[in-house]
Amino acid sequence: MNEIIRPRGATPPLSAQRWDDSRFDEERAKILATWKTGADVDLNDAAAFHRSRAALTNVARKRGWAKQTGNVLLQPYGGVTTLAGQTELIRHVATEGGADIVPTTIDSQTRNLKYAAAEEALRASERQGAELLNGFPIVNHGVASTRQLVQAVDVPVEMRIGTVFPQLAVEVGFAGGMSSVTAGPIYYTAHYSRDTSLPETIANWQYVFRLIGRYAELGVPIGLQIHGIGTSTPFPNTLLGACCVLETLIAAAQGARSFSLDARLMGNMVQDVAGVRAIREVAEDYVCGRFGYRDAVITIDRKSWSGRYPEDMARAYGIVCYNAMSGMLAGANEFIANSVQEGVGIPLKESNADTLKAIRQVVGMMKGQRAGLQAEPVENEIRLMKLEMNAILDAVLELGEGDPARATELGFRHGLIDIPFAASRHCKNEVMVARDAEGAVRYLDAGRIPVPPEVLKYHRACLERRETGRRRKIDYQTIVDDIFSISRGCLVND
Amino acid sequence: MNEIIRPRGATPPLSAQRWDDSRFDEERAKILATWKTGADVDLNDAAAFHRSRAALTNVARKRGWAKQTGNVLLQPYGGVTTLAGQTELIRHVATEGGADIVPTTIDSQTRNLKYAAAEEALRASERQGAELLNGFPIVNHGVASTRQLVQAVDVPVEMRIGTVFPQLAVEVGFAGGMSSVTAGPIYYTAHYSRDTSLPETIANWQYVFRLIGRYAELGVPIGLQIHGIGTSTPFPNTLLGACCVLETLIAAAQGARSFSLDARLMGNMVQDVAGVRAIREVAEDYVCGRFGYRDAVITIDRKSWSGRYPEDMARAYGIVCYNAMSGMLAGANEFIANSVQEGVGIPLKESNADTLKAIRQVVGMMKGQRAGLQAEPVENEIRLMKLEMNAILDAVLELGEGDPARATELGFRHGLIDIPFAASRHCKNEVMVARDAEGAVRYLDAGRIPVPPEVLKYHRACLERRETGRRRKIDYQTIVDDIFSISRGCLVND
Amino acid sequence: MSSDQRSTKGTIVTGVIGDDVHVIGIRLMEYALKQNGFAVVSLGPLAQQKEFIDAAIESAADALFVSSLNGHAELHIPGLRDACVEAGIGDILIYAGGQLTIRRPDWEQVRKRFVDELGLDRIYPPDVNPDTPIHDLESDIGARRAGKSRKETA
Amino acid sequence: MSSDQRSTKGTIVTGVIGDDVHVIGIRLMEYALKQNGFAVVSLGPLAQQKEFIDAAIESAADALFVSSLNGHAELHIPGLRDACVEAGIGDILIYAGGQLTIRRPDWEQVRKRFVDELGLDRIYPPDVNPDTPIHDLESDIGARRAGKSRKETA
Ligand code: B12
Ligand code: B12
Repeated sequence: MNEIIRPRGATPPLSAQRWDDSRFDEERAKILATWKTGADVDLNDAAAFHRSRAALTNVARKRGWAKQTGNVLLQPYGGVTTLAGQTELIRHVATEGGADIVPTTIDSQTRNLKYAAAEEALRASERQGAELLNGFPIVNHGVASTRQLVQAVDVPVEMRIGTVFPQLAVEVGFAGGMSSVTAGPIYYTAHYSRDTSLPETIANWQYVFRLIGRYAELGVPIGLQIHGIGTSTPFPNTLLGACCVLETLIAAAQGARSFSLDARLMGNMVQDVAGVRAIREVAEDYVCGRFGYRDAVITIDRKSWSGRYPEDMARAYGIVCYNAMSGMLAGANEFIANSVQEGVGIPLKESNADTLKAIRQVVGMMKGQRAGLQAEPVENEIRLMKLEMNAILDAVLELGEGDPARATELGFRHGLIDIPFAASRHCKNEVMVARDAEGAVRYLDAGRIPVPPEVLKYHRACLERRETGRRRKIDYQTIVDDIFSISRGCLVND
Repeated sequence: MNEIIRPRGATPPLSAQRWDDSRFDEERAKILATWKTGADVDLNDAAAFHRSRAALTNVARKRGWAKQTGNVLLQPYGGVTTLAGQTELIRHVATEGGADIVPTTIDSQTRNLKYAAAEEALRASERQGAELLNGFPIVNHGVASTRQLVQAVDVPVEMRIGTVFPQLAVEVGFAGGMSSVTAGPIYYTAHYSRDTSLPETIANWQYVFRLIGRYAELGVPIGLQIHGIGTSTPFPNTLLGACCVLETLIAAAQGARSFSLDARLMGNMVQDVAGVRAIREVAEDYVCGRFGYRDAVITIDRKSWSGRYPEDMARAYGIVCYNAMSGMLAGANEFIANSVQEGVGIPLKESNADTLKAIRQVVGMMKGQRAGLQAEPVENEIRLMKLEMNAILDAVLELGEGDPARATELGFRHGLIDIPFAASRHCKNEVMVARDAEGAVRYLDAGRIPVPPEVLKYHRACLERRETGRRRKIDYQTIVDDIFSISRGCLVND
Repeated sequence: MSSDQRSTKGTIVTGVIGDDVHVIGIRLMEYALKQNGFAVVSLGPLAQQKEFIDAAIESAADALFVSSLNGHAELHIPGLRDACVEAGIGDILIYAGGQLTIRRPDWEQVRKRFVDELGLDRIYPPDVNPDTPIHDLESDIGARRAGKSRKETA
Repeated sequence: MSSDQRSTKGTIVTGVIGDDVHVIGIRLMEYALKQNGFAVVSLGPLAQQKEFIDAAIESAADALFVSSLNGHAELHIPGLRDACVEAGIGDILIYAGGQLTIRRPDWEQVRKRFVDELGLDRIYPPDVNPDTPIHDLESDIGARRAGKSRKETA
């Protein structure tokens, strides 16, 4: 049982097609054998456990309920090493912070399959009463402990794991009663790995999606929070949205049906509001419309700014509340909330709860106030964003002959999908973005991304206005400034 | 030197006309004799002191500079009893919080001319190292101490004093180097006194305005922050704006020229944004246009929600940041910021600084983003608000035959200006307001306020939509709910 | 005490004491008192001790509802009970509410000061729901009237 | 050391150590290093100790720039100095930056751990401006070359 084994089947050619049962079962046997706790995973038993719990302790059901009733959901981030610590954390954010969904972030040793090292750190943490890992080593904790954890609160638990090797952790998480996981192959290839190829990550995540399909067949809906793509620096929500659609299509093909798609705060209000609405419309068009998954439930979560934060908590409240406002104006269904200690380190549970309370206050004050931003600039931005997302999706789907998995791989290979500051060697890194004078994110260099000429022209004009305004070209230093601007207290630092 | 003497001249008939010098000088001698520290007030010496200081240590100049350069100013609230305490407070909010203007709130014994009682509490505070009063007893501190205070920071100091008897405190404040004061007669009659009549309060404040005129003649501009009217419960910004215009006109007639007019956050974003813009346009029209004070400098400050706050600081951050956003979208020139401890008690200086940092973060992120809210609902609200303010102002000015002081008095007497929950016996208390379904403030009963039929009809329709929506009439319980809604976490609590 | 007043649940003098103008809370309290069948004599803001006492004597009131928010309760409430005693209404119920301190010391400490030392009957923190003091008032008045009737018939 | 490399200011191996993917900071650092005339060998994220050492030997590097943000520096940096010694490059400069701890203990404590105990030359807090380590690097390399030349000519 060596931790370095990275289980792989005799990989069939890349395709979005639903895995046949034999492929899944074969793969599954190997996965569950990679660490001792895999032996405790039993699908029927797990489904029975899920079914025994109240309906709204399930993430997928809770998102569906909230969408129908117009409730806005709040979820913080959070994961610590020990079972006691994680139990205390989720209890605190649920009861004190009023979280609607609680997170369990998995540590990065586990994400990289270093189970033995994680075991050592877990035991040391328990001995020292410290939390030595940057998340909850769920594989080492195993199914029984995870069930103890999820039963500690009456809100559902979403597992948060950025990795290209999700299979065993997800098996343990679902068997332990968690009912959603953050996904998927595009984001995690680009940003959470260096060498792993897209076909490999897609296959690893297809395993998870098929597992969700199996749970669905047993009457247990399981949710996905879909990241799409992103860089934690200023980044176009269009590219993010196009990749969300691809990840959703890949997941839907294996049987997943509950999708919360990210729309990330970048800071320009018009663009951020437009982003939520445009991603929603394009996703519904492709997923429920063109690809025919009519029973898919799509919600949009407003993710907070996910780049550098100020260390000062008071200033972080400014970002957190600004994010809440932009999400409310846009009609987001859920907030995934970085805490006001984001810039400091893994937050104390009290900070997590306080962050939720601040957001809840804004949500409460703005409920029903969407009408305020039916403004021309927003509608224009939505139109351009949809044009662009359609262009990207149509181009890569054509390359992939309609198969979203192959479309993804070929899209990256040919640079039609691309990001700056990628961790992965499989990104071309040709694209470069900058903020315009109002802080909206624009392509400085679109590389080979098939951005329609009208959109590109508009972006260029916006950037030129910034250059003219400050009488200085937009150069590398500007890009650096744009990465730090929010943490330094403004959006545009000219 | 008895503290209960309330100095009054042989009051000439009420009028906005500029006082003649003999009236002012006579009155002045009496005022300065009401407490021993009055003897240290010397106008020429004071003007020389002001002139010796850097230009931007003057509130009026700083507001003018900010307006020209597009800078947004931040000012917290704050006043404690002792000189040491107040010095520490303004230093802290200036250096740690980055305040652009620092406040000195005067205690309410002083506001009610109880100088002897204030003296006792001041000495006891010094002895005990405690802060026993709810503000800075400036009359007891006197000119020299006040100069020490203002010299402790390189930002200007605004004196904050809600009272119908401002004269001596303002004399000491200005002689001590403070360069602005919060005003004026309408707000302070309605809300800071019970029996004092409008003619009396107007005369008392005309004294202050004439004193500002004197300083102006000596080359020292002095600012005013104009409150208009308000109740710290949901309240129409139109009535507030109309009264701001009247107070400004009364002050301008005596020689004041620097005016920062309040526009208060009520919670509905469309209406709050419209409020700032409508008040600005109407004020410029009447003050600079119709009444011809072309050299008046008018800026608009976004005052934060000034009703009940939650005790929870995290939630208070939500309110504070929401306020900042609404002000930025509206193009406010300045923020007067309740601290995140508003609901708890007189804030610690650290909370004051933290509050400013949160606002500064939002201000920084939104600078230049106004375009976002050029939305139809906002333009419509602005149109209706201007219609209403014009109607009120024209009606009362007609009653007062063009004299804003008499217009004010007669307006109140006949109920054309009115508020709910007044402290003063001179308000009719016939008007009643409630929130509509989106939280906008609407007249439930306009009493005798000359609200144009079109506006009233619109308000009625909005309220009916709320009644239909929740299938329950708007009654007294609703009004109570609307007072507590924000402190309980939402805008509309149905 | 007139039988007329006996037929209402009681008469309450309300006001905001001293140099304080925070009138909104006591207005809501007055409304709730009336809704619950009490007669209210309202002094409004900036009410002095003497005004409370004069109004109480004139209306044969059962209780004073003293509000204070601006942080100066400590300057204006001491002496109130003694003044009542001196005026011959020493056993009148005195409740206070609003925000009785600057900042927030431990509530037990506040209670000790205002109830044990200054002789008030009951005090309430800012977040109190009007129902709570009204409920207390009903039972306090009930107890006293019962006591008095016993004495009278005895 | 080739005279060629002497003509640049030095060669630096950069990477994010262990199981860490936070690559943005080190990318900016690399950019600044190049701008300032250094040669950079970039390993990117998820770089293991052995990769640092192999690259350093291959490029005859002057320094390792080890980045770590995800809170696992304590799991991946210990042993790095010893491994360098073992590989025969024991005196190579090792700098680390990013976010070296979970939460924020006192900086002096952190310095003690990573510099005094683990043998790194310098460490930096998250808010460091790239100019600071580059300035330090120039003087550290300068001092060593001066030392070495003295030794060589001696
Ligand atoms: C609105 C307000 C004002 C308005 C008041 C308008 C008016 N005429 O009523 C204005 C702007 C005029 C004002 C002025 C000042 N205020 Co002010 N104000 C407030 C604020 C924001 C809300 C108060 C309120 O209306 N609450 C809503 C009502 C409904 O609640 P309530 O009064 O608590 O009443 C409830 C209960 O307590 C109960 N209750 C009340 N009284 C009684 C009495 C009895 C017997 C019983 C049983 C129950 C009861 O009934 C209500 C039902 O729920 C508070 C901060 C906060 N709490 O959020 C500060 C606050 C009370 N003010 C404060 C101060 C210092 C001042 C000023 C001195 C200075 C200043 N900040 O400008 C002046 C004082 C003027 C003066 N001479 O008194 C401080 C008091 C400090 C302290 N106690 O530690 C506070 C806490 C703000 C702060 N954090 O600094 N203020
Ligand atoms: C962006 C980000 C991410 C992105 C990273 C994208 C990428 N591929 O780079 C994503 C989303 C992938 C991510 C993932 C995770 N993250 Co993260 N992330 C951040 C965030 C928000 C900003 C980091 C950043 O980009 N800063 C901007 C750059 C420019 O600054 P910098 O890296 O500090 O670099 C500067 C200097 O430090 C210096 N420098 C950097 N390295 C070196 C080296 C040397 C030798 C020198 C001299 C100088 C130097 O150079 C730069 C110039 O100024 C921080 C929080 C924050 N700080 O605001 C959290 C944070 C670092 N992440 C954290 C964690 C725990 C994680 C996860 C484990 C869990 C999670 N939250 O999802 C995973 C880990 C994945 C993994 N395997 O490592 C924690 C770390 C906890 C701790 N240390 O206490 C933080 C602090 C968030 C938090 N408060 O919990 N994250």
